[in-house]
Amino acid sequence: MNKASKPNPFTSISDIATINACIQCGTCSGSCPLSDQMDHAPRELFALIREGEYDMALKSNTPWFCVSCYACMVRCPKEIPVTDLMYAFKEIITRKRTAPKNQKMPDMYRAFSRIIKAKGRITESYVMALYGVKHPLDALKNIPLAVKMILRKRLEPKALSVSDPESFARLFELTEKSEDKA
Amino acid sequence: MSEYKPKIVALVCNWCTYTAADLAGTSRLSYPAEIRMIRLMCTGMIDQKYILKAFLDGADGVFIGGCHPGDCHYIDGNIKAEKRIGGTRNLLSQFGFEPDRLALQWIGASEGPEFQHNMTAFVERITALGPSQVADRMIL
Amino acid sequence: MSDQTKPRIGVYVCHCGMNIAPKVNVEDVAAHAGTLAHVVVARDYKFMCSNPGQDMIINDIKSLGLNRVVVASCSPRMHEKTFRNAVKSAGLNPYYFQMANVREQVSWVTHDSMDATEKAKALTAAAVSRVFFHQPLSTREVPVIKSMLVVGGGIAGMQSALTCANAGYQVYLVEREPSIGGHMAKFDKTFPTLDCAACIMTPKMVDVLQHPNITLHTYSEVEKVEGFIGNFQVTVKKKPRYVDMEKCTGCGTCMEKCPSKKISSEFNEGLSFRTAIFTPFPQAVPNVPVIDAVNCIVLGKNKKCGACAKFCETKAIDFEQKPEFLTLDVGAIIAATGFQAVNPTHLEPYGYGRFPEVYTSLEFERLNNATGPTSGKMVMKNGQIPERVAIVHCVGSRDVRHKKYCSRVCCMYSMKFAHLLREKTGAEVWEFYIDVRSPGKLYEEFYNRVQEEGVRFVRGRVAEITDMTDDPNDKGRLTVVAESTLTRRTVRLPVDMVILSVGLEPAPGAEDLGRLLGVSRDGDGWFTELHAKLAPVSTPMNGIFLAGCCQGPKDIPDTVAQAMGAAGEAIALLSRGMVTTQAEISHIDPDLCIGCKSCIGACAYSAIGFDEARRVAVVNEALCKGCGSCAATCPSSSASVDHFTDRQIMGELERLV
Amino acid sequence: MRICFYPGCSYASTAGYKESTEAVCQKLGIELVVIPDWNCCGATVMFGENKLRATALAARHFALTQAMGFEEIVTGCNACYATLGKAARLLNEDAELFIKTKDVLQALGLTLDRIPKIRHLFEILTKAMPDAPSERYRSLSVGAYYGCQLTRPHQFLDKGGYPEILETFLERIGFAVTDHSARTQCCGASHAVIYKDECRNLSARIIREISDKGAQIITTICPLCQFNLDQAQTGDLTPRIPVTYFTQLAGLALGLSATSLGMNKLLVSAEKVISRP
Repeated sequence: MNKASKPNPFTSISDIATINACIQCGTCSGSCPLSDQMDHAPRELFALIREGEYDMALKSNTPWFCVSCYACMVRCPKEIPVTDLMYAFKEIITRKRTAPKNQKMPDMYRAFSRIIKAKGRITESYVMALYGVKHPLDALKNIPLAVKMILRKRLEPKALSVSDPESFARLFELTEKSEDKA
Repeated sequence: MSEYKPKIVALVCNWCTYTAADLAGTSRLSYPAEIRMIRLMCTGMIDQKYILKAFLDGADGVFIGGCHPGDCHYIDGNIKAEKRIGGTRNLLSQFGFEPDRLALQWIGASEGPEFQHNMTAFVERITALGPSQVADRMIL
Repeated sequence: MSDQTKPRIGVYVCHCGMNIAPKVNVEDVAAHAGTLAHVVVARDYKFMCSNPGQDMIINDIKSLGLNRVVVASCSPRMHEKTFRNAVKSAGLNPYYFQMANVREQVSWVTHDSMDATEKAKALTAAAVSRVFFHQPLSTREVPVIKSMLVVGGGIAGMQSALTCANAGYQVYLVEREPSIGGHMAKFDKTFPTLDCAACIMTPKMVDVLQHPNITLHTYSEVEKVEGFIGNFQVTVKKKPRYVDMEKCTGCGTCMEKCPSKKISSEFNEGLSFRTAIFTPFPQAVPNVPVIDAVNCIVLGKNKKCGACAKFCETKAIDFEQKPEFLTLDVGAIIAATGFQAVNPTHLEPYGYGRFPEVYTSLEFERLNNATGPTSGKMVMKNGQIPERVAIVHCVGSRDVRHKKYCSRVCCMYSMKFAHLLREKTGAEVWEFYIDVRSPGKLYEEFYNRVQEEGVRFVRGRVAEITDMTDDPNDKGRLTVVAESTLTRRTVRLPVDMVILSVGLEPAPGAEDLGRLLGVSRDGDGWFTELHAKLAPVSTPMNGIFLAGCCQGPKDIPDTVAQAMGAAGEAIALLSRGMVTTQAEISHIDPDLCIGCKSCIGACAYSAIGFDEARRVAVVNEALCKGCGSCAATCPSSSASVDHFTDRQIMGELERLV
Repeated sequence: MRICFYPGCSYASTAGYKESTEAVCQKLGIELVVIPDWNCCGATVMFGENKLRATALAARHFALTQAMGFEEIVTGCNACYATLGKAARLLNEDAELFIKTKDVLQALGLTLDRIPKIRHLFEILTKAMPDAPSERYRSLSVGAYYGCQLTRPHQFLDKGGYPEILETFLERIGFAVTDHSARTQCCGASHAVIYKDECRNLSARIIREISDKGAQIITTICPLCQFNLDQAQTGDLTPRIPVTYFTQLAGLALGLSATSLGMNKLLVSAEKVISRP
């Protein structure tokens, strides 16, 4: 390998080569509802990877602010599947555990994922409760809303579950990547 | 293996691959002497019988080189050649011969190094395949 | 020399100084050649291409009665012509010659001397085997018709026509619209010098009309093209104008009297109305109106009217006119069919068609033009002057979903708009661009000038244009949303007017014309030139040339230059007076042809016809390029290319392995 | 007509999406055959965690559907629609992923051989609803809100940015529609829950736009969209405008009562607006 360049942690992404076509036009960030929250615009993330700044890319909060609205993806003049790439980045960042510490979305994702693993189905109030353990302030902010919901009989008192929750633990195990176990 | 020297015929078009071969020459890019080239005006004029004739005359491999799609001097002769040569490859494998003995590559007029690379790689490939059985076993 | 004469072959192996000789044992190669059947003499010599080398061949032909010659030396691309001429000067048909390339393919690329010598022997033997089957071939000279056709009457076509006409040749200029002038006639100013388009254009239009060597056919279209280089027969359809061009004085009374007044004006990009009898614009050439048969009360609705006819003093109106067909004999054809602007309706995020204050660049050209719908006032639909205008670059261009290419002119005309807006209205102008492309004489200077005039440049492609506003004070305005990539922030800019700098695409009908002319188009629909660098105005169809945007997006200076270039090529052809036909062309043996027509489908040049009487395919020698697609396709082996016959190629093959 | 229905996790706790869907379908003679023992589709989360896992979670339903003998899955949630659709597309395109997924499901005792078509409930109702069953709401101006994932990334149902299918539908079944530009603007989706402040303006902008253009009521097509737009109407940030499900409006048009359509569960009450005309 060339001494000058570090190994690219994103090579396993099937569409990663599409970022080479990026012309840095900004259509993705201009179309993004939350790009102002991102430390790097999506196009900047592509540029960082192209320039070999992998650590910066791995630590970026950009993928975590992706709302999956797909506006960038349908407008990109080079047909780069921006949203799909954001999913792929999150997968790699999660495996490498490089998500920024102050980023809330990874915790939300974790709570969400743990509940699916345990129950097969999601109960919003339980996700919030689990997430709230780490982010009590966010949980508190939602209390007035929760009250309104309870009044309208919209909060599930009991967690939803599939009949055979164990099979979901099994599904998670079967889909575990070898790198994850290490 | 070291003594086995395959016999290879290259059928190339005048405008791109032959020009690339000339460029490889002027650039002194050497490649195995097993390559014997025939200049045609276009890969589109390559009749299947030329390829079969080459094999029957004892060639171990036939290389066909033309212009990149879109660059054909005769609009789309290369595309027609691609279809025809695909058919010939099928024919070879139907008769139980290695279709890889027949290769088609696009090598543009400015691609001297690519020409050298392709020739070297093709000779290596055919050397690995060993002597062709086509001339002995094919009865048309 | 007849085919039956016993072949007597001479072989000459060249040392090429030190280029072939030390690596290849040339004496050995010559000696080996001497043992081959039918070889009468085999020699080696220091420089075969030198005069003594050529004389050696010529003398041997004469003294030894050689009738075939093989030279083993360099690439035929280098010296085939030299040796063919030598053979010819000795009285032999030049096609009784074959070269073996033992320099580029042997001495220069082979490590081992033994290997090189063996390969050189094989190549020489193959050439000997091939030349045995050679046949005498000849070329023909055909006279060229000294007139030409130009298709398209925009600035490119007009310039080509004028240049050829000035050289003294008869030119037919065919334009599909009622007037010549094309897109340039719609412009007010032209970048970067801001000349008034009409001022530089109108005199040229009049020159075209009045030139004694130019015959103008407006409101006409090419229907059929037959023949070949130097000898084309073109059928042109003159659409009925319903106005007698001889009688009309261009007074305009008919247009005043026409009661159908609410027809969207094509020339003004739908921003104003015209009548059913109309000239597209006041300076139209010829200044003779046409009746739009769809909207005319008499022709379209079959009702009583005839106001135009009633008031025409010269009785020029003729509702009975029918299409006319003309046949033109020309030696050369120049295609100059131009472009059309991309319709941005399908570029959904830009809201064109939904928001009235979103304009295309061509619409804005008309808004800005003194003869346009607002008499040159840059006002919004409500009549007010905009306070802030956004210009959106790359609309439809550089986008793989639409046009993947850069349309080349948009950056510059966008900056022209910015300048004119600043000058005429004082409005704040924002240019949203990806990259500013100003590669032309005085173009970068124009960019700098516009910057100095206070135009704001934001580097970012516009993501969307919406009428959603954050500030209630901006209600009714549009918001341009884009990332300012240089400051890394999302701009939501309220504006009064948006101009979409739309890209260029081939003119409608280019596909049909391409088919008629046999000129291919690239993936984007532009006509393909013969060579991107060295033959940019020629096409693979000999005698057919390209001018202007039909070959790809171009600005006016490049268009005019290319139009003159195309004219130059056409003039060269016409003044040469004769064309030489190619010797290596295809033939179909009528005795073997089974009439399957496979070759007709395979021929990219439509050079093969079918003789219905004999049920056989026939090659049109003037159109054939000798590519051999027919020969390779023919199931009955009746098609073959001269100098590349089966026997010749197989002969070469046999000795190669 | 029987349809294979995938409710999704939010379905039951929504402001009446369940009630209205069931009531309307019953009225129209559509039998909702709920996939027994359905699970979470993985939503926008799982594809960011593990592609195979995300695909397997979604594909579990494909296997269940196959066992039920259906060729299509119908869902009313845009996120489920997009996620199931994405998994279906990936499985159709990527043979290796298909085999791996099949193996995972096999280990769970499920068989996957074919990929069903993923349909939105909206597609079913557009076909099934009669023309203007009632003229009562002819003057009720509805602002239709599509959200993101119905028409993006694949524009199977309509254009990605300015779709018109909902408007066409609403006009046909007897409502007035308001033309506006917020149709597919993003509301912040799940980010709105934990990034409340950062996302507030997204929903507010949508509500203001629809209200400014003259709508009296908003209708949505996705549980999360409805939730975000409904709950964002606090303080003085936005006008108050009820946010309903398209199934609730369809139910009203069919003459069903607001309560039977679960409209009592809306945070911003629609009572006044729907009783006025």
